[in-house]
Amino acid sequence: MQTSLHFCCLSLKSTDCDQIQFLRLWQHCGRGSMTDSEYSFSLTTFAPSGKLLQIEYALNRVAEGRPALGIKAKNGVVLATEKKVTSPLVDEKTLSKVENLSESVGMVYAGMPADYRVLLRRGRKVAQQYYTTYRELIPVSQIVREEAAIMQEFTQSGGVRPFGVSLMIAGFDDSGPQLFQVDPSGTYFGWKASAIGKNHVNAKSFLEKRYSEDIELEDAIHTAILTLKEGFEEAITADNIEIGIVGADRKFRVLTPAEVQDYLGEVE
Amino acid sequence: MGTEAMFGLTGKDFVILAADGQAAYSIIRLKNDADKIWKVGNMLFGCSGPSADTANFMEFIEKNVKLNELRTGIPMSTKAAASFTRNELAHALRKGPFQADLLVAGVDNEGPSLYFMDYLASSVKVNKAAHGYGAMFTLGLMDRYWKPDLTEEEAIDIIKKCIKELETRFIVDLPGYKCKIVSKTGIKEVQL
Amino acid sequence: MAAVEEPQDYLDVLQSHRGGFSFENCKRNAYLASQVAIKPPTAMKSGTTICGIQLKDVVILAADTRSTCGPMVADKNCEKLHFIAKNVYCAGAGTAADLQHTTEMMESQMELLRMATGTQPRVCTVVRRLSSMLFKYQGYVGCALVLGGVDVTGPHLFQIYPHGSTDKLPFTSMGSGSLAAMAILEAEYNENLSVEEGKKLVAKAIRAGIFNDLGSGSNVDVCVITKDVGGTILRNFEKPNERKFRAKHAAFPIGTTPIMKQEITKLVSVEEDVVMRD
Amino acid sequence: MAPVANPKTFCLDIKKTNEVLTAPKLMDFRKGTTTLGFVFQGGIIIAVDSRASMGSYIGSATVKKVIEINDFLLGTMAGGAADCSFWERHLNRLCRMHELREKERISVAAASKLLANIFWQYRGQGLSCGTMVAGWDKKGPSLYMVDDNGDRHKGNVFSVGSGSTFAYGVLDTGYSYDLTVEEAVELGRRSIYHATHRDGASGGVVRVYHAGEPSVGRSPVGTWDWKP
Amino acid sequence: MNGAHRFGSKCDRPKATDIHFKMQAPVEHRWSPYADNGGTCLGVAGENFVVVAADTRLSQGYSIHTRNCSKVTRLTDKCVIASCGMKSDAITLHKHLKARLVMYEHQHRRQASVTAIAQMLSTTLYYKRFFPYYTFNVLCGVDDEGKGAVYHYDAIGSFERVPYTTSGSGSALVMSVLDAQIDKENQTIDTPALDKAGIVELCKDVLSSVGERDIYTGDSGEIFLIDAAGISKTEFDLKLD
Amino acid sequence: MSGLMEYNGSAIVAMAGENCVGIASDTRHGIRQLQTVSCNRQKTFQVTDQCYVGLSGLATDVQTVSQLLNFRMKLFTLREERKMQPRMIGNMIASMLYEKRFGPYFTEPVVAGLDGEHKPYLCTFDFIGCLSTAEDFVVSGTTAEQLFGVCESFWRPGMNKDELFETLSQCLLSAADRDCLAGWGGVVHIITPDEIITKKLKGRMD
Repeated sequence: MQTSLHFCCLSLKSTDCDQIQFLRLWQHCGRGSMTDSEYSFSLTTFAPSGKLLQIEYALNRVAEGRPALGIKAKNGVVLATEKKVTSPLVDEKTLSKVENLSESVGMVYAGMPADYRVLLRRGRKVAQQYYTTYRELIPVSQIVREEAAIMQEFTQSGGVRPFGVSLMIAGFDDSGPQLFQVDPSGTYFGWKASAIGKNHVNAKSFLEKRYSEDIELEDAIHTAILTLKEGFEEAITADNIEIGIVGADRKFRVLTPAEVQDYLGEVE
Repeated sequence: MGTEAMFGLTGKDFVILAADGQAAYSIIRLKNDADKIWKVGNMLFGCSGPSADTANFMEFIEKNVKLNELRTGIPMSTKAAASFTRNELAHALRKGPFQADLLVAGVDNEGPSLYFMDYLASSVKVNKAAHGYGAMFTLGLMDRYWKPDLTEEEAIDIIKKCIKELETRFIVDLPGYKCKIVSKTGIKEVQL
Repeated sequence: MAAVEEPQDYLDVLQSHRGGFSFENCKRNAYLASQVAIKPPTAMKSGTTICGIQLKDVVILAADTRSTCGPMVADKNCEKLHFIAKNVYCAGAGTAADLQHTTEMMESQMELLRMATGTQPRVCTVVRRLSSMLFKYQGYVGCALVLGGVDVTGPHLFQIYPHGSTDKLPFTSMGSGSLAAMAILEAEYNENLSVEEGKKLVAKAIRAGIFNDLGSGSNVDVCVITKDVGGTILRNFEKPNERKFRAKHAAFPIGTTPIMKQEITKLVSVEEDVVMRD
Repeated sequence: MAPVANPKTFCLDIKKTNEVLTAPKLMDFRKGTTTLGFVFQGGIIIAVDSRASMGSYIGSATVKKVIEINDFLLGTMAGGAADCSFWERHLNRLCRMHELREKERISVAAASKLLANIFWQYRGQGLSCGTMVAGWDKKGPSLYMVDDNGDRHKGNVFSVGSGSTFAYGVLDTGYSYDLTVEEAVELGRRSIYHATHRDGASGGVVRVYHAGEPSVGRSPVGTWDWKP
Repeated sequence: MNGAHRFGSKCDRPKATDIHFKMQAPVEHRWSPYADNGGTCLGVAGENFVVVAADTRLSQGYSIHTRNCSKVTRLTDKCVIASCGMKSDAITLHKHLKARLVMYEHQHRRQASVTAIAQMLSTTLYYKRFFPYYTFNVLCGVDDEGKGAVYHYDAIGSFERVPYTTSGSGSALVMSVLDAQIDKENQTIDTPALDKAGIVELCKDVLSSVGERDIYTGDSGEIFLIDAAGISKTEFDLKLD
Repeated sequence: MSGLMEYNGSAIVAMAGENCVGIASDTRHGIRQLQTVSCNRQKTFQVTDQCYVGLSGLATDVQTVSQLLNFRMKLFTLREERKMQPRMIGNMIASMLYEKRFGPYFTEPVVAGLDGEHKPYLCTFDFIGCLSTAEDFVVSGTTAEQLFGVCESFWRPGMNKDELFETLSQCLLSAADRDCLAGWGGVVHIITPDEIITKKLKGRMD
């Protein structure tokens, strides 16, 4: 290791300044055994434990985000999220977390809103590209794959950081209703029901208990609300949660506050 | 279409190619013993066109077919070599085209095969083929005398007939015909 | 120029391709043209009669359904009314491929815009985008469009020329049959027409084009765009040109055609076996 | 003559410039052919195909490309069908006139020269003809080739038309003066057949004429039609 | 598009500098004495009759001049000619032929036979070899032996007696149909040959088919049936678009 | 009458029947228009179990585009683990061709296939990707005009697979007999829900 670095150093022939920095780095390395945290300066360097710490941190960021969840029912999928604002002065109506990727696919996130917007925009473009090429709506698995590919690219490139979001993507295509979760590492799985964000562990165990294979979409919406309610610190209202559904009509849509209110009424 | 003659036939277990030996510069004959039939691996490639184009293209193909063999350890089948050549020619058409008309001949596990390829890079498998002005005089003749399971003597005889016809009818007297045969056992040159 | 790395292979090109036109064949085609000394082939064109009228709160577009390739009718019942957004449609004349793909592209852009803003696109947005795109291509993208829609500001009707100039008009017609159609519109247009009267008027205008212009023919397609419903295409609203006579040719007896070789490939559908386990 | 600056080349000019615009197909006269003729010990063999193509469209597959100018003379058509048939018909009249004036049959040489003279006269005006005149006279059988330039050649083996090179290949290889009539007919047939296969503008049926030594009166002219 | 006469174009305009030094006479460019008026006609010979069919559209470019203009002229009691191409040339040619046939009748005291007319038409066309009539003719009639005769011509008078033929803008579409229904070159099973009514129906069908695909053919069709009884004409509708 | 589309010559026609669809092409390979080089060139390509694409036009582009199509089809199947329906194939070809709007491939494809419900799907393109679908028949190549004529006359609705074969082959053979640049034999593929019947036709060789 040392020789190779040394060799690099000689062959670099860079400016003094660079060289000094490089030597410092070398000395730093030479100090002997390093802890995992010492590898965390670089996204693209594995820690001895085999982790990429930046991705772990991104997951931490996601776990700090407002909770979101999805449930796949027999005849559709529901996505739900908490939409609590940091200050009562924020106009909740301008916020939307559940969004359409294409006509039949919707998405929600937990984590950094700004990162989510980037993925949303890229995802929509991919969906439209697919549509203009084939004149057919993009299958859920394909758009998930595309999103995951983008997220993965940001774990292996120089000068970037991973996305600070996890995504729940729901849609309905020829293979029926589908729910996927994509993590900052670019990993994705199909889920029957899952939760991300704050309290996701509790939410998941709640879902595990409540989930059954032949659940109807209506029931799934109720379950989603109940799951959110579990972790909710204050009163749940039509304005501080958001629900999106897709049914056999293959149209993903975000429920209006009035509709959400109705469901809340049913759950009460 | 060049003032050249190049033609070939498939036989029972071999393919025979013949080409004139003229290298021309303007209206001057530079030499009459040019070899237009290239040995590529265990195949023969006939290539007619301006010698700059043919030499560059054929050297490229020759080396790449060899490279492929070195990399994979498997010699290319005639079909693969023809497809590879077609793709390269089609691709070259997009940048600086090669004015090269080709005949690709080889004998492999699927028996003898002969591919006809024009400079636009369309490739077809045939039993008898010809390029250049020579094609106009020889195609009919080869159709007449070709038959499946041709022996070497018969094939050489057809080639001789073709050359004689060109000597009789073609306004340009093309010199120095070379004729080669590729078979399972290798490549040999035929003295006409 | 030399700095531009040329892609290695067309498969690489495909993989590296990120949308937009590909010019990789241009040089080659110029060379081919010089070699083979030819005229380039002609693309399919729609000779076409298209028209549109704007009424009080509705826009109606109409088009014929013939597409020609030289003197031949390439498609007897093609679609010249294109969806752009739920509230914006257009009718196109010119190079058929350009029309198809330009409107598809615009449809995509509008969908992205709609999703990004959460509102219906405005007609003027579509017109602006189309005209700047067409202007960019200096007429080489051969689209002549009659574009109509209803948005928050009311109904609008535009016409767009291949070079990118636009007009906003109460009624208009384009294509090779535009004169015939315009004659009808000029005589009978009135902004107080009802929707039904409007549909009849545009159909009559298109019929005039169909019958008097050889580049137009077959059927009449109509599209009504209203504020509440958005656009609805009434495909083959009128079919004035059904074939009038067809002989009853005796069918060729089975076995008529001489064949040399026959191969039948059976397609087997494999049902997945479900193994039950306890 | 057309009222234009250069009426002589009117047809050629219009083909170049206006064809696509105003007069499609006008100058697509019927043409495209393979014809051949050769002299052998048994007389003369003339063989022709029967396709008339206009552009790439096949106008007819049954054209007669051999014109029986008179009982002792055969003419073939290659190039513009109208040009050939009109002028060979005209030649028929000239030959008859000659016969009436001179009280003896015209020689093949003279007949072909008459035709060549006509083409010479119209040189550069766009006539399109490649024709062979074959027949018997006092000296025996002879074969001439005449084209729209006014060229005229005497020879033993000729082939004319777009498929002629293909036909030559077969013809030259199989030709010898000592062929029997059957062999000669087969050679003519074969040559045309292989040419029609390779040349898109030739096809239809093969017509073979054998002009044997004429006894007194009508010449024996045999015809074989053969579908490839 | 409309009007065959076009004088000069922008690029032919003399430059300002030219005018000072030399005055150029205006030069005619692209003048064409020809126009294509479209249309399709066909003729089919039967054992003792002949059927001629043609559409009646007269068009130029994308516009229809008239929907009812016959392409067929009766030359004698047993012979008609159908001409596609340029209408003006066709009129001239037909007039010329009729005049020649009147002269023939006066000289010979009988009407010309179809075979004679066929030869005359050929020479008439060839006499304009260097400024051809832009017409594509089909000559049909019943010959002296009572058999149906159809002659096909190119623009400069090459002609051939054929069992059936077609000319005009839709000729490529017609010919293959006739081949398959009459000649049956590619059929190994014999099917009965068409009778008179069958051929008339075939002609109507073919013209309707062409009307579907060729923009210059349409409006209405005329069918002339010539047999021992003389010439009878029927009409039928085609598409108007 | 010379052009790149006519350089090699081709005749392609596809027709719909009752729950079956057929595509036919000639087999000639010519160069410089009139010289025939081979009577055995492939012009129709199977892209899925029940879908064929016929490519007319310049032979080099036919071969390039067929490879490109093959590549895209395989990539699609690998990515999406499903079969592309004919309609999708049509749209994909249209966008593939239009991408090269200003430097086109000189080929005009024809798509013929059965969709999931065994309904025939037919469409054709111009060389820059204008897609037009048809219920009855589509044609392409140098013989297009002749094919239009015969198909207009002989196509009937509701043909079964044998009737479809006879009609299709008669149309192809009689049309190609009037074109110098196409013919020299033909190939017909009839696609039915459970089999593909391929027959080589005996046609004129001149």
